[in-house]
Amino acid sequence: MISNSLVYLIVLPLFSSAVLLLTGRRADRWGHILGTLAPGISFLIGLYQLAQMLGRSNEERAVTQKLFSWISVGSFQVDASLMLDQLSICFVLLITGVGTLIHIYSIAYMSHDHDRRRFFAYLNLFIAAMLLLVLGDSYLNLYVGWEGVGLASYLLIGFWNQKPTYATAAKKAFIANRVGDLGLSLAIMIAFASMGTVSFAGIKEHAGQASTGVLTAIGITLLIAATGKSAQFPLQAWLGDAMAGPTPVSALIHAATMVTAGVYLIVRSNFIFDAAPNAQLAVAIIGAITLMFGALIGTAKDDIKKALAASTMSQIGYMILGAGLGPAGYAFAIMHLLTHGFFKAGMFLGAGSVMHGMDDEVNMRRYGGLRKFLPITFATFGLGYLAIIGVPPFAGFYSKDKIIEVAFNSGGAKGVILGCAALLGAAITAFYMTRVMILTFAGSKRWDDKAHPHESPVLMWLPMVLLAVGSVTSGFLFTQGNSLQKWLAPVVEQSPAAEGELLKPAVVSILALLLVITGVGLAAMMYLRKPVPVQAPADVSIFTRIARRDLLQDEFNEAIFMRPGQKLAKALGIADNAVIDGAVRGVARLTQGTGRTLGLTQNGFVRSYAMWILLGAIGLLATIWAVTL
Amino acid sequence: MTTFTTPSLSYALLAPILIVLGGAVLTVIFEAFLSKAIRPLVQLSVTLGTLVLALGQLWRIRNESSLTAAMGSVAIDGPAILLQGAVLILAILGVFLIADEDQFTVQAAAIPGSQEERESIQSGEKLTEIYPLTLFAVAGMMLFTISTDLITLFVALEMLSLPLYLMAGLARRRRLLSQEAALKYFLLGAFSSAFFLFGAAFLYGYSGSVSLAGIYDSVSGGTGNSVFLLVGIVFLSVGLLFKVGVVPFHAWTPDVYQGAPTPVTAFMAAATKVAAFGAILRIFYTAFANAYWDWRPFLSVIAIVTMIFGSLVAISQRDVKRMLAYSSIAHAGFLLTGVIALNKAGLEASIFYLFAYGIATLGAFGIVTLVRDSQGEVTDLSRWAGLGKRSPLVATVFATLLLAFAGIPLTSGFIGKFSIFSAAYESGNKSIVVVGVLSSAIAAYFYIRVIVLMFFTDPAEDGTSVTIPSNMTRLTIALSFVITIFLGVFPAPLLNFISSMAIFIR
Amino acid sequence: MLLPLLGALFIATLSKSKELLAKQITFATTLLVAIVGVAMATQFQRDNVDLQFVESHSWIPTFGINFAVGIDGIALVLILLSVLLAPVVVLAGWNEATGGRWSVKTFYIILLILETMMIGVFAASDVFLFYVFFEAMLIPVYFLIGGYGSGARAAAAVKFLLYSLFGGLLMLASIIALYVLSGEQGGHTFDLGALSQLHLSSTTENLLFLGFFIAFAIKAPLWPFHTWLPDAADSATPGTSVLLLGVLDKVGTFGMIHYCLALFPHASKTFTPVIIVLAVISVIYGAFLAIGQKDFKRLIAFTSISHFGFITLGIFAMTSQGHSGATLYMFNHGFSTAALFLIAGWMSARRGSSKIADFGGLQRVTPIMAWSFFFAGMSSLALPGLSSFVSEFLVLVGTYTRYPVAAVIAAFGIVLAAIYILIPVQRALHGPSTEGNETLTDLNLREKVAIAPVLAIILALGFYPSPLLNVINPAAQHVITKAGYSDPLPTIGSTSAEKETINK
Amino acid sequence: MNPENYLYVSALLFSIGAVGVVVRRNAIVVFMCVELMLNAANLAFVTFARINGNLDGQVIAFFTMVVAACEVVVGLAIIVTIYRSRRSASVDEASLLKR
Repeated sequence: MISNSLVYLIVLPLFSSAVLLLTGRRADRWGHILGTLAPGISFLIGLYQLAQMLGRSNEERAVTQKLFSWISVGSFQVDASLMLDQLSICFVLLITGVGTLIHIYSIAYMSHDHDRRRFFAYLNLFIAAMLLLVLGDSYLNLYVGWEGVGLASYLLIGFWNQKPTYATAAKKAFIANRVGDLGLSLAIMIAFASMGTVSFAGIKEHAGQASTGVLTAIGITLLIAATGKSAQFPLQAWLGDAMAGPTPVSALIHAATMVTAGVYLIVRSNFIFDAAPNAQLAVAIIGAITLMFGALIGTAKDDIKKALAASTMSQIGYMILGAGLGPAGYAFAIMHLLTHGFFKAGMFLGAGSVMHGMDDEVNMRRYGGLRKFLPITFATFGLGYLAIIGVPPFAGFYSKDKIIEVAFNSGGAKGVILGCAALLGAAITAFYMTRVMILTFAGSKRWDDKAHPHESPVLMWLPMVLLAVGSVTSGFLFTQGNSLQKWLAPVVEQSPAAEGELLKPAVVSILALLLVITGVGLAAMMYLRKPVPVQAPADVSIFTRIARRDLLQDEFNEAIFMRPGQKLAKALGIADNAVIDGAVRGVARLTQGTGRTLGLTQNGFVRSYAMWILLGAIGLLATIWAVTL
Repeated sequence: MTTFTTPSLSYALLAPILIVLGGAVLTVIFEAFLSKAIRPLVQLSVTLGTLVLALGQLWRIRNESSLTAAMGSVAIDGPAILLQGAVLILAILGVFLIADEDQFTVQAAAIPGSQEERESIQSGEKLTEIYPLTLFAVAGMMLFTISTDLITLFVALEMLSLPLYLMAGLARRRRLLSQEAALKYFLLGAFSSAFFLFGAAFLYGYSGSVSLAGIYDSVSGGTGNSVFLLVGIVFLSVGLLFKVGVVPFHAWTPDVYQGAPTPVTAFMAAATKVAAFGAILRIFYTAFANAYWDWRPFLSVIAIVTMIFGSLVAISQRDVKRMLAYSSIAHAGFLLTGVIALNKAGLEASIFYLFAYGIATLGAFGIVTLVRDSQGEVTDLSRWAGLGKRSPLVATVFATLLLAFAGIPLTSGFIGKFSIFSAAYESGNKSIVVVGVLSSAIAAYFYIRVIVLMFFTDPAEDGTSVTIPSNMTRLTIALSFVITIFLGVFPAPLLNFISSMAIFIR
Repeated sequence: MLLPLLGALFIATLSKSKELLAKQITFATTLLVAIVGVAMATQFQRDNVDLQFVESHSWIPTFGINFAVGIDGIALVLILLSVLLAPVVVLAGWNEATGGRWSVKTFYIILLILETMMIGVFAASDVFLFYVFFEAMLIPVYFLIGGYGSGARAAAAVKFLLYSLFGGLLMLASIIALYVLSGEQGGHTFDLGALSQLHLSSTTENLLFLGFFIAFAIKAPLWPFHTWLPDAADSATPGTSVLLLGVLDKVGTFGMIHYCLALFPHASKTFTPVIIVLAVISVIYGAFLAIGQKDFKRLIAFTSISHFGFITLGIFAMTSQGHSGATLYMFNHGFSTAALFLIAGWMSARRGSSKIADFGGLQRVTPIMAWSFFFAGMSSLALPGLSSFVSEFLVLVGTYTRYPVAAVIAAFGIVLAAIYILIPVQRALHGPSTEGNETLTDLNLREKVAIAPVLAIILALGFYPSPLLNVINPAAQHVITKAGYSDPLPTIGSTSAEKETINK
Repeated sequence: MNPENYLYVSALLFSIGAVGVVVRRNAIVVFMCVELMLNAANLAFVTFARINGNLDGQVIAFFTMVVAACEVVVGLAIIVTIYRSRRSASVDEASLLKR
């Protein structure tokens, strides 16, 4: 099916962002309105497309639009063309929908910032790039969006870059992403070299013939890309610092959408991973590691946003895990992605609203007992909380349990290990989220009296409410009669019913619930019974300390890459001057020296000149003799 | 008892030389009888007139060619015409420079700084002996390029050398240096011409004939004692190579170039090279052509050594005239590659190169005469700093000429280098070409150094200034500049003319 | 093509005092040239692989030298680059001539002469003519650097000149050899086409190839012949640097395509592995040094070394993607570097220093300038959607299909690029506006007008490079076929692993 | 008597002259050594004339003498001026021009 309205999805926000950037201060008065309208309209278009899709039979729901031939050299042909199928429509709606809400939220949240227009410009740019990412019909088009969102996130993290630390955080994020991008570009190269095309359709078609080696290589490189963008182990380090950006950014980019691009990439590339089991396994393992990693960090963070960031990391770990489980898991990975989109965004907005009320205090130890002051925030945040820890019937319950279940059923020791990891993760999640809840809303007030906590304006709480609704209902909707699974079926081949179930769904749910309850209980014991100290206690176990320091991820990177890199750069700089340029200068000096020495023969004595002539003559005689005889 | 036949001379063909000699005699007479007041002007105009006249005559006979112009002791052929023409043109331009009396002592005989010298300066005397000397030298040079037997060669050699010895000693300022230059030039010159003569003797002994043709025959015939031939070639070469100043016979060049009055330096640097190389080309291309197996090796060695030595030593020079002297040594090396090539291309290239180089040299030294302070010329490079600021025009011209020496495209130097190297390469002497290329890279360094000095260094406030050139000097410089550029951009006419002429006749 | 020269002559007739007029005339001339150039480009038949706009006048018949010009797609692109950059440079560097050693007028005369030669060097189809332009071009640049630069300008100028002269002379030796050989094989000639037909023994061919290649490698500049570039770029005026890095250095890479490959296909084959290695080294090495730099101009210079590594890589990968990519890269790099350098120039002109450390928080003080710089930087690190991405990616893909390892290593340049661009961006543009920067003024109208088209082109070509690619492709394809190569086929199927190893 | 011997003599004379030029300081003496070399050449010419049985050699000898005479004129002139201004005829003292 051909459609010609897809492009507007992207063009609208892109256009508005361009307008906002170019018109400059003149647009300050109406910038945010335009900036909010653009994704809004895109959302409507998205809905229209969805309606169209529903109207069509399952097979021809995908629509494409060829804009123009982008790069065409020899056999390397890439069109700038878009493709909207069942998978991308989910993302389109998530991005534009949640995006719009967050735009609305930002109008109020950023009202005091005199750069609000620029903020909206960036947000729009992000929306456009993200839409391109999910709509591109080839890896190269995806790559454009891929780096585009990277740029937008860089700009937004560094939005308050007058703070050096924030600027650094932005740089860190961009570079970490660049490493991922390297993976993606390598994947594209391999794909082109081996299959002569870079479009999804083309590669899907050829994947069958390609050797496992090639496919594994592509798979691994794609995984690298995913880890970069989705803050998965080992490229997770940037996400924590990324919280330097304004809270709406954290909600939209670093919770709901951009960081989930990795999941999209893997699910989108299902045809590669299904044919390359090793790569797939690697994906699952990375997912498992990260979900534990994030969860552990989450338990020790006092900064509310960092805690949420850690949980994001962990939740995406779940998604990657799901995606790594192959056909059985794709649908649930996406499902969890969507539900997570709702509740995590909601919680971030909640956190934002709390900070708004507590004049930008982020340390949870300085909160406490806020539920009376911010009732709505409390309510919405609470719902999100219930969703994330997976209490039925909230969204998280459906999506997460499904992943755990699939993990267990993926067969063999692998299944058991992954499943246990997922279960354990669920428990820890419950623990640290409860901790957040308690520290923030329960207990007695620990803030000094300068702060006057107050509920946020309607523009802020309305989006929160809507998202809360989403986080309550979405899971139920998606699983109702496996609707989402069926919906996605044409994109990701469904596997025949998972062979020999290890655990029945019910069992999994019960196990999970038990663990969750333990987690909650533990947290309640630790933080409800005795009052929480405002200063983080120093006399804590080594594990806590390490966890506070993000499990030493930064120390690791700095020791292994950053400092040696700097040293190398410095060393090379010196070497360049000393060795290479030195050699050149040396030659020059040598020449001069020789010249001067030879010049000494010119001693001014006519007799020595005569001597030269005489010797010359004799020399000539010698040579001529040597030659002739 | 042989019957005596009167020698038959074809005066038309010899006319150019005869005119010059006549002019020379005339100037000598004027020197004796004219009053101080009018002498300089008359002498100058007579000299120029003579040269121009000779040039005109040369043009009229340009298509003639004969071996019997003077009983077989001179050959009038294409190269002869070209080389004589070159000598004459360079001489004319040179005379323009020489006309600047301020350069010359008024009483060569007076002791430097003595009473009588001062008197003669006050009495406003002008030195005019320079003109006859110049004319004799020119005549000698012209004869040198066309003579085809050993006697004439030797006579011509002395005829061009002796006046130059004297001219080198006529500087007005720094007379001690000037006289020293004269002494060195004379002693070494005489020394080398003794070698030349000795070599000539052995060649005569080898072939039993004094004519180059005769030597050629016996070389190709293979008759005669080859030892005599080798000794002859070597010693003759010593005498010739001394004149063009290649290592190891170069030692006089820097000293004499520096000590002699700059106009004389210009004249001899340009014209002598043409004459000497003219003779070398003629001798090696005609007489020794078939013995090239013997002489090519040592000429190649000399060429290589010379190119490298000249370029290297020039780097460390602090005096502009010495610097140019060493550069001329390097160029002599480049020119030798043309001789070694021993093919028509080589001959054409050499002639073109000689002409282009001579013109540029005249211009360069002409500019040197302009840079002065109260004590006269300033040749110390360090005091040339910032010339580009003080008088951009002069500096630009000088820079252009230096770039021509360095062989940068769009200057005559580049065409010359290219043609001479390609000729050498064609003759299979690849190594020489490589060395030549490398040494011109080195050479580029010190030319550029001077340019940097003139343009990018700030002037030291020491009263160094550029005098307003006399019209004639200006003319010389302007012409050499124009010709240098023109030959760089449109060399075709000259090249065609040369290639249509450049065939030696035996 | 002669237009600039006329302009130069005309200005020469002006009096020193009329500086403004001189500028205006120069600008008008360059603009006119640009228009003519674009007009010509539209006349260009893209699918015709032969040289076009051919003209030939006998110049030095004695040596069979003709004043012969004619361009193919590649040359056309580079000529476009030169003529488009020229007016930008004039406009951008409106005042950089003042304070030079000589009059403003002289500056513009030299500039126009230089432009003439730039066009000539790309257009020449006669090796001798090419060489003449190649060498003669050095002189104006030399005076531009030494006369109007800053810092140790004289030293830098000399270094530049000697480096290039040395290379040039090696090339001269090769050219002489070619000329002689052509004489031995029926008629002296310098016609590129005729020379490429010569039969050379492999040794000769290798030596001659080296003669040419080293000259070009110095110009390009390729590691380890690069050390002149940072100094030159450091002390030249921004405008000069733009021409130097943006156009002149392209002569090197252009020469590799146009002469090395065309004249010595076999030698090129022989040396390809070495060159690939050098190119990869340049990519990584340049990037690392750029990271280490403390000075804007030097930093940009080193980034260019890295970029030229990519270009060379693309050329010698001998795939159509690599080649088209490389040529496109030359064009794009011209513009992105131009933008970087001009803005860096404006920044240091305002601040009176080009030390990165001296800047800070410019994004707050001078948003437009900061943004332009950021934009240019993004294109320099090849952000998708900006022009250099297309070319860089083409180069990498093209390389990968034949030399996977090289491509993979070079790909790390992508990451390093992010680092070396973001470091100065953070230090200079972000953070609080530091001492001495609060009062800097933002771009004025002239500067905006100068930089806008450049940024526009960068953006436009990022999304729609086809206009250029369509011109380049046939030519590139032609070169490769002549060099006896063809694109490696996609290695579908189980044998792909072996095939890749073969390609290595 | 074998004419070759004359050649040996002339070679000997030439060598003596050449060495003399190199070792003697007094300009006059140096100059005399040069004359010696010229005459050595003359001897060689004459000898060869004898060997080859034609007169050219002899003729050259005369030419040489004339030329030598001219040389003397010029040479002495130069040497005398040097002597007058330096009060010495040592060639080693005239060494201002160097490097």
